[in-house]
Amino acid sequence: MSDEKNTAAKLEKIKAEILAKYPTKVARKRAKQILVNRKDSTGKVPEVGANMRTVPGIITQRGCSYAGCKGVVLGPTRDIVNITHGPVGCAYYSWLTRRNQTRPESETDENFMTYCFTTDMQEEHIVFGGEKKLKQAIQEAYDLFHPKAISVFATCPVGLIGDDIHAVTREMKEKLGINVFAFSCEGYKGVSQSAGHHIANNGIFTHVVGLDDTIGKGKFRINLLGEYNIGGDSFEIERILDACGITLVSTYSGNSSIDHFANSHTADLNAIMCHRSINYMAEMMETKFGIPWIKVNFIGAESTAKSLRKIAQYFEDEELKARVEEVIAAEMPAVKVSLEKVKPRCEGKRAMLFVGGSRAHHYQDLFAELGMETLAAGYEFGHRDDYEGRKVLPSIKVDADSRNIEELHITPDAKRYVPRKDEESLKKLENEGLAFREYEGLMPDMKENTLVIDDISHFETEKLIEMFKPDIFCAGIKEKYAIQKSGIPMKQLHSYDSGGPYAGFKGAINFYEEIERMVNAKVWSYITPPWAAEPELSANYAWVA
Amino acid sequence: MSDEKNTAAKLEKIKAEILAKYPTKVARKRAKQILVNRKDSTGKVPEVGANMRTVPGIITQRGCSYAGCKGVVLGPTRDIVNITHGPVGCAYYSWLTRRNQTRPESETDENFMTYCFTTDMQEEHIVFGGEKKLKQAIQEAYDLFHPKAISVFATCPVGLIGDDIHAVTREMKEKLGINVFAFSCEGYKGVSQSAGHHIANNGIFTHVVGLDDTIGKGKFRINLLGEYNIGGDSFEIERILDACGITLVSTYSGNSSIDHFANSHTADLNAIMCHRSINYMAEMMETKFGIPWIKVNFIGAESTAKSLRKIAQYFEDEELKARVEEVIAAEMPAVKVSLEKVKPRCEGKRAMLFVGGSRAHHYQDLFAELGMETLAAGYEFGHRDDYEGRKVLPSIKVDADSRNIEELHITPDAKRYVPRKDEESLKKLENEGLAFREYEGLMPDMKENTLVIDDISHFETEKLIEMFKPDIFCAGIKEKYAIQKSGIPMKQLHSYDSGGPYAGFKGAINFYEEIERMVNAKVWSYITPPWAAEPELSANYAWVA
Amino acid sequence: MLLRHTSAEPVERTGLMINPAKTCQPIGAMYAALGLHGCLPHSHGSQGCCAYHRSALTRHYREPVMAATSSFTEGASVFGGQANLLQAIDNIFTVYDPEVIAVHTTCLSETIGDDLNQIAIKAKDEGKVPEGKYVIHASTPSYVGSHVTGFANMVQGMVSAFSASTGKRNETLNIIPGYVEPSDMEEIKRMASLMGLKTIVFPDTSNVLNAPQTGKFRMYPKGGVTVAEMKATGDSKATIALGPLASDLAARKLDTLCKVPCHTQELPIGLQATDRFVDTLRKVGGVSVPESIAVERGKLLDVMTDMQAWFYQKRVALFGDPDSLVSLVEFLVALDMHPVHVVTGTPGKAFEQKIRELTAHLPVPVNVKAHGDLFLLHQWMKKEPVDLLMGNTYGKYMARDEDLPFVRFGFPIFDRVGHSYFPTVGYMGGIRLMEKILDALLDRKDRDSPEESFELVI
Amino acid sequence: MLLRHTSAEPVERTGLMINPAKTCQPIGAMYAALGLHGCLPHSHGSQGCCAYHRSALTRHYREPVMAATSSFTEGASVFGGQANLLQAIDNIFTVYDPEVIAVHTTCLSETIGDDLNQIAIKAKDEGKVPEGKYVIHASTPSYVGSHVTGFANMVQGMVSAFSASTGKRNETLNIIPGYVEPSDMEEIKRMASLMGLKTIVFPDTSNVLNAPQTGKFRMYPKGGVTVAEMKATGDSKATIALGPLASDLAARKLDTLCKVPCHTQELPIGLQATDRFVDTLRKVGGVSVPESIAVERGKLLDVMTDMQAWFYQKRVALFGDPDSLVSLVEFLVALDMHPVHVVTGTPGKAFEQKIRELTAHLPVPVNVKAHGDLFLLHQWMKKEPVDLLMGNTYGKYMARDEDLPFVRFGFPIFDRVGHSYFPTVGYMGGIRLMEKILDALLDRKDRDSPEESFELVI
Repeated sequence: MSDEKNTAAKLEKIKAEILAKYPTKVARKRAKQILVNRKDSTGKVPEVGANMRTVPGIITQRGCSYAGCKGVVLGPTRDIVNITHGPVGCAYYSWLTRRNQTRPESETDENFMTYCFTTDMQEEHIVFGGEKKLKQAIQEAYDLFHPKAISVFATCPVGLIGDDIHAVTREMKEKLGINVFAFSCEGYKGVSQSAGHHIANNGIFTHVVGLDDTIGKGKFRINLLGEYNIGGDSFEIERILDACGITLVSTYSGNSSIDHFANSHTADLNAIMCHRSINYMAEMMETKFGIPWIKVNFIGAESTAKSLRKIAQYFEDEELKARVEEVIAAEMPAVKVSLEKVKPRCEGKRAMLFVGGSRAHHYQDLFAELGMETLAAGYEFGHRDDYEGRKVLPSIKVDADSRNIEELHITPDAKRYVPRKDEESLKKLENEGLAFREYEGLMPDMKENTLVIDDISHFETEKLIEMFKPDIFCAGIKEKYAIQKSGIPMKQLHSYDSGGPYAGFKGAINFYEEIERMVNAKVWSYITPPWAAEPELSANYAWVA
Repeated sequence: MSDEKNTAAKLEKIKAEILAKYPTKVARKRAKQILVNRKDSTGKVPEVGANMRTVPGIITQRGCSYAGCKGVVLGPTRDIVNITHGPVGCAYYSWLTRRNQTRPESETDENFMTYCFTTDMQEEHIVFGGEKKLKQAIQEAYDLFHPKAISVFATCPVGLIGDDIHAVTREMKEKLGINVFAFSCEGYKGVSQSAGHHIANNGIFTHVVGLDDTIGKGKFRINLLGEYNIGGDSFEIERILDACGITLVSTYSGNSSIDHFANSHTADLNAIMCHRSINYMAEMMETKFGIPWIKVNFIGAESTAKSLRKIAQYFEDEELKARVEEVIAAEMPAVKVSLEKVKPRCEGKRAMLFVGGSRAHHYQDLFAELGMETLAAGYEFGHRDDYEGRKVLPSIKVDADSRNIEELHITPDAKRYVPRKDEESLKKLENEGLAFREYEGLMPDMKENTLVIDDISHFETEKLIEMFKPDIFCAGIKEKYAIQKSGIPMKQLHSYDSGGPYAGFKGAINFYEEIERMVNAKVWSYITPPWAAEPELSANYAWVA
Repeated sequence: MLLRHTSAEPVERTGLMINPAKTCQPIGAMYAALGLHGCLPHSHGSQGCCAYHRSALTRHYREPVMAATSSFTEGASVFGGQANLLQAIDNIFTVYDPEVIAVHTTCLSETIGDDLNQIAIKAKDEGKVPEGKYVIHASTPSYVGSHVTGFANMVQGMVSAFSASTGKRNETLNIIPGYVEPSDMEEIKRMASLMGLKTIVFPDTSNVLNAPQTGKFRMYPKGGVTVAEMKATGDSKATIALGPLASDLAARKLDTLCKVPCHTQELPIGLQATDRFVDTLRKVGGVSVPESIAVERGKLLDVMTDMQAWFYQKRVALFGDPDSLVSLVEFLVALDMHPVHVVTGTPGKAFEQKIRELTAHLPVPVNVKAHGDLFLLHQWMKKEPVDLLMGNTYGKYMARDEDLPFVRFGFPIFDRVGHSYFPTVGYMGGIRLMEKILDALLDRKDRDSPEESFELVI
Repeated sequence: MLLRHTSAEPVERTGLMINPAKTCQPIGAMYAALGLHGCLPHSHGSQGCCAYHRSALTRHYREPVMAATSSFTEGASVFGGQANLLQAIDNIFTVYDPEVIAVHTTCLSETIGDDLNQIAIKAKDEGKVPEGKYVIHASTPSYVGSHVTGFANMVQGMVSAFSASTGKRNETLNIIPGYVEPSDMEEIKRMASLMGLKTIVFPDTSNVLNAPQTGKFRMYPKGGVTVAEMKATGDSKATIALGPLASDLAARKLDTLCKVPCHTQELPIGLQATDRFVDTLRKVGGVSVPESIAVERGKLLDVMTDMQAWFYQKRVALFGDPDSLVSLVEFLVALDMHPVHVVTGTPGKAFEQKIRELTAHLPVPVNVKAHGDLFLLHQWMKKEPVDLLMGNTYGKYMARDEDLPFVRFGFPIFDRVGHSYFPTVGYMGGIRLMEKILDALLDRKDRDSPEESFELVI
């Protein structure tokens, strides 16, 4: 206990030390975003300042709304021609730089993910408007590829010069007779990628979801939300669900087709991986179509087993439950074998995770399975509910930046609203421990007396490394080499570097072995040259053969 | 006329200038080997000092007897395991360094040409003898590969330490029941590769030729002698002979199998390409089996046509003659087209050829077809008959070195001697211009007032380049870069660099284009730096932007 | 196929760019600013720009790329970014303590019309810029030119901010190396020093973006041209600007401001362009070409003459930046290769003109396009196939679909190492280029030769 | 298949060597002699030896390789080669005017028992050796050791002939670079000079076997250690011998003759061996390691740390010469690679011992053989497959049959360029090695990845 106090005190001291470096106003703000994770007497974790503006000049991990909308959510869908309306850069940087994998059903099936489409706005378009150019671009895309859908993404200047991209897409939709729609995801919207996720959710829900009412095959039909198939994660999850006899109607949006989205409202359950980027979709589908959603996590072998059991529990089908147990029983031995080999070489080592909107939480399970301790963690673009749990939603004040992001007002669909479970069966399941519309968040789940930092800055990253010398640090590409230059191995949890899959059972094994390699890599032991011990030699050094 | 005198005088002056550099004894010797090519009143070319010892210390192009035997003649045969008995070097250097191509009939057919086999003699074998090691090696080769034949090649020390390789191979032949035979081709035998050719001819004739009396298919059955399939020459010649309906019983030894040799005595004509390396074989086959031989040359389109007509003429078959004319008519247009493109860019340029034992002669035809002039030429290991023609054979004195090379005494085969033509039909053909047992040599065929140099030295090569600045120089790999460092493009005529085929019609076109590339290559124009004109600048060089 | 929707029939496009061969100005400005010692680049716009540029540069160099942003929100976009920038400047100097903040604009701040100069002055007046520290800036609208233009603008910004003439000319030469790799900038310095010349090379990203692993992170690596050196450029004897598009602007500015005569020429890639560079060095520096340089030149020529057969008439498709493509095409032509399809994403008809001149005498038709894209290049390649493709990592998709040997050249290279350590400029760089080309062509020969013509000696 | 008769089952062989991984002494002696300025190597034996050695060296370096021969005939073989050698010496000095003739023996003259020393003295006595010119010699029997042994013997011959002590020690260090490329010798000189040390490097084939194309042929290129320098080696402070097999002999001879203390260590290939080289330089030279060297070291480490995932546990088959293999294996192990099959053709159990030590802690079994051959290596590879093959050009046949990535390393390299211009020793050489390995492994990944996992960023 007193020991804990000490840790707590030590952490508070470190926090103070960090804040001391900032100008007062900044320090005040960051104070709300740097927390020692400790439950109060009532079991509540402290309130975190999340989804707040980034402080100009304080080097951040964050990207923009466009990145969240086009890059994260829409990027992984192979059969939409995604046209970025703006100067060339935004399209260029979001071209194949995320490792979303996709597997078209055939050699001839559409796949535009290897392509980059942009209107490449020039000065005259900024001055005289870019709508004509956009129309022309859409027409050319249609003439060249005859895709089933074309979508348009606004970059910063578009809003300012007043191009009405929605009018343009409406007109072209009319003209071409295919689905054409637009996203007003200008980079300055909101405070991070998060705004873009929301905008993407709104757009897909409005323009795609529900277009195809065909009820597909399968007894247990679900959507997987917030899984983007980085390094093949979705493939591994698909493999496992198949084995369990669970039908995947759609994935948002790993290895996805727009056709899956159009049909996704026919599923009977929404299982959410990345709560931050996709919970809007789950909410709206439940309201409009009556599909319940639960939070799952396929990162970590135990977590995967747990998530499968949750799904089975939802369907209340004994056969399914049995099948799920068989699959888990079949998969776990390999996991155990790997752990036995790897765990002894990782146990007790210390990790830090600062990334994304849910990975910083999910990956703690994998490190825990390795016997590794998470010293500090935080999100790049999470909200309070991602930290503290959805129970705090009512108490979140919506600031100006978030208010600018449209909230769709959804009502039950006249014809198609079908509650998949009536209220009491939901209640019953909840009493049996299956939580609906719930995500408990990172902090309650994380050990006490650890550091939680939202939107960590480069300066804070440096301090943490200097003060804790962790054995491994997880973040993104921008942070990678600054950390490694300090002699600390760094694992990317956006792109997985070139690794993966890390989801599911096989993914867990991949991750174990990857971390084992990194924390034990010989290379780090060579950094100090042999002569560092006695660098200076007098010129008359007496040398004998 | 006076003009010719001048050239002649100039060349004599150059010769004198070269000789002046040598010690007297050397000068006297080289004087016999450096000649101005001029017919005397009787139309005789001067006598050349060929096949003489190389002067120690005078940097030569020449190799050794082993190279001529194992490297040149036996190397291209794919289905013999050729074991070099000696220290590792000789086997190593003759491993895949010549571009003899071979095409086994099937994926499973034997091909040992990619392998290098050696007894790798160590000191103890030099001291105590290497026969046991050799036996063991043959046994291991047999156990590993079960080849149809194994041959052994002696390197320098073998003779000296008195290993009886022939006894060993006889014994192993007994023991293994396959054909095993040896060549005493120690490097010091003779004065050049030439000795090795002779030894190889003897060995194959003694141990292989005549082992298979089966008469194969085909109306017009010939052997092609002295063609080694460098860069695929044989393939092109085979293509043409096929088209003409002429059957190739064997090639010595391009793309060859020992089975072809065993059966080669059933052919009705021997056509010789490289007179130097293989004429022994033709002679012996004629004496023993009654097969006449003629000299052919498939280097050059015209020469190829001429050679085909000779063969047709020999068989005295109108159909064949017609077929040959058709083939020539079909092939020549492409040659013409290429020449029209290439010749204007080569015409009048000057070449020098110092290589081998017949290429220095044959390739003059190709240069002639390009309108290029041969200023000087000579052989690396030719004999007087290769220069002056076989008519001088009786007058060649056999010196000690040559006398050491065994001359087999062949008599007609009791059962299998069948003269393919009786004397008068041979006479008749000769009167019609088909020369048997004849090779007119390089000099009579070469323009007058050109230089002929046997066994040219590096010093002489440098002088020629300095004094003539030819547009292209042909020799071997050892000469290549010394010549190119002087800014003169150099074409290898042993390995063709990486080019070829150059034989036949398609080969001629390849050669035209290759030479066009070389004599017109842009690279040579960049050697002098732009500042060479005014290399020195005063420090106060007044420079204006 | 990876690019399964690409047909062989080019059609005129005026609205849609597909698979760009360029990116936007700010990243070039950021790269240039990193070549100034102790400088923190700052992106004045939405934070996404900065995140994207840092990511791209990091992937290419596998090095820390530090930069800050004004993190525009919707408010800032409406009311202008002055407040954000002022706050950023204050925070940066307080927290990250650089010697210089190099601010570049974005399409957003340009569209809004923020006046960087005025904001910088205001920051100074408000005491947000500590004594002896600097805020410099460049206007780099994303909708004009390309990343190369942004580089040029920031280098000009460095000159405008620092270059000063004391009236006393010295013998030093300024060299603006152009938009090249750190290894190339190092090589340019090495060659000049072999010539015995004192130089100031700016910007200089060597030892910044190819910095050593020492176990200690440095926010500001040891490399980069110093502020003191930048100031001194005004007293130099002359400026040699390598790569017209990337370097001419700054060189002329230096001429205007400090009367330093400038000489602009192609990037020293390949034999002839390097010859011109060396010749200029000796003329401007008033020195003779030393044996050491002559030897390197001779080595390059030696490989050219030895291996000419393998280059001869090979058809090459190329894409990249104008400055490097112009020199590269000249080199390939000298090797008797046939650069038949040449695309740059950067606008500018001068490029097409220049390539046409360099390839005028080739016996084959040559396609060239400025402000083109890889979709067009790929269509050309399908219509008129080539033996080799050269360009940045994005070319690998075309190379795999068309089963072509591929040599990585230019920016970005996301999937291989070496470019930041081994130069392609200068004579030795020319040898490296030839080695890369030969490896690609000969590996293919070795792969495709039938067994009978699989060669030991090539 | 190119090597269709190679089965996967190794069998003990005592008589037959198949596909050697070594060649004979004289070629190494010839190579070493070319590293002496103004020297004409001379092969005392049949002319075929000289022709073969010149051809092999020429194919590897694509440079003129000048050497003479005693052109033994049958007579000479019976009566001894003295007459031939005397005549050769006379002719060579008259016609080719070298400063030095470096004579090496062959299996032939060794078997005959010619006494080179006595013949050389006789030549001098008979006035066949002009004033100020030299005939030096080495005994290099082809049936002992390998080409590396021949190199060692000739370098020792250089010392015996020239090294002399005036009694006055100076601060110069002798460095014997070992059997490495001209580019490597150049790099060793560069590193020593960065350390601020005065050195004599011998032999030195740089600028001899990677000489410039100048349009003028030089029988004796500008490079090479001079006779004057060789004489001076006797007064040097110490000798650093790189590569025990190639350099130790000469170093010890120099110690014996002139009391110059010697220090023998591995070739500076890879991180650790280069560290030891630098550490020795600083200790022996009494200097500190300069920043410039530290930076190069840091760059090497940077690539090691950045790319470690790609090296990790890759199985490698290697063949080559003992000195270079020992350092290379140590480096690969440091990269977390698994060198599982290692063959040298050169006899000597010490090699096997050394490799076993270096790989002792690897989690996989390691096959190693001295005096082995490529047939055995290939059989090992078929039995226990690898991810990568490294060795000289002869490896390409195995690489194609087994469809393996292949990195050319060692002598001879007959089918690519680069080795004579870009070093693999030193820290920068280590980066080049890693680049080559990564190119080979990543090209393979790009070739074999299914489309969904074909990666832009690696």
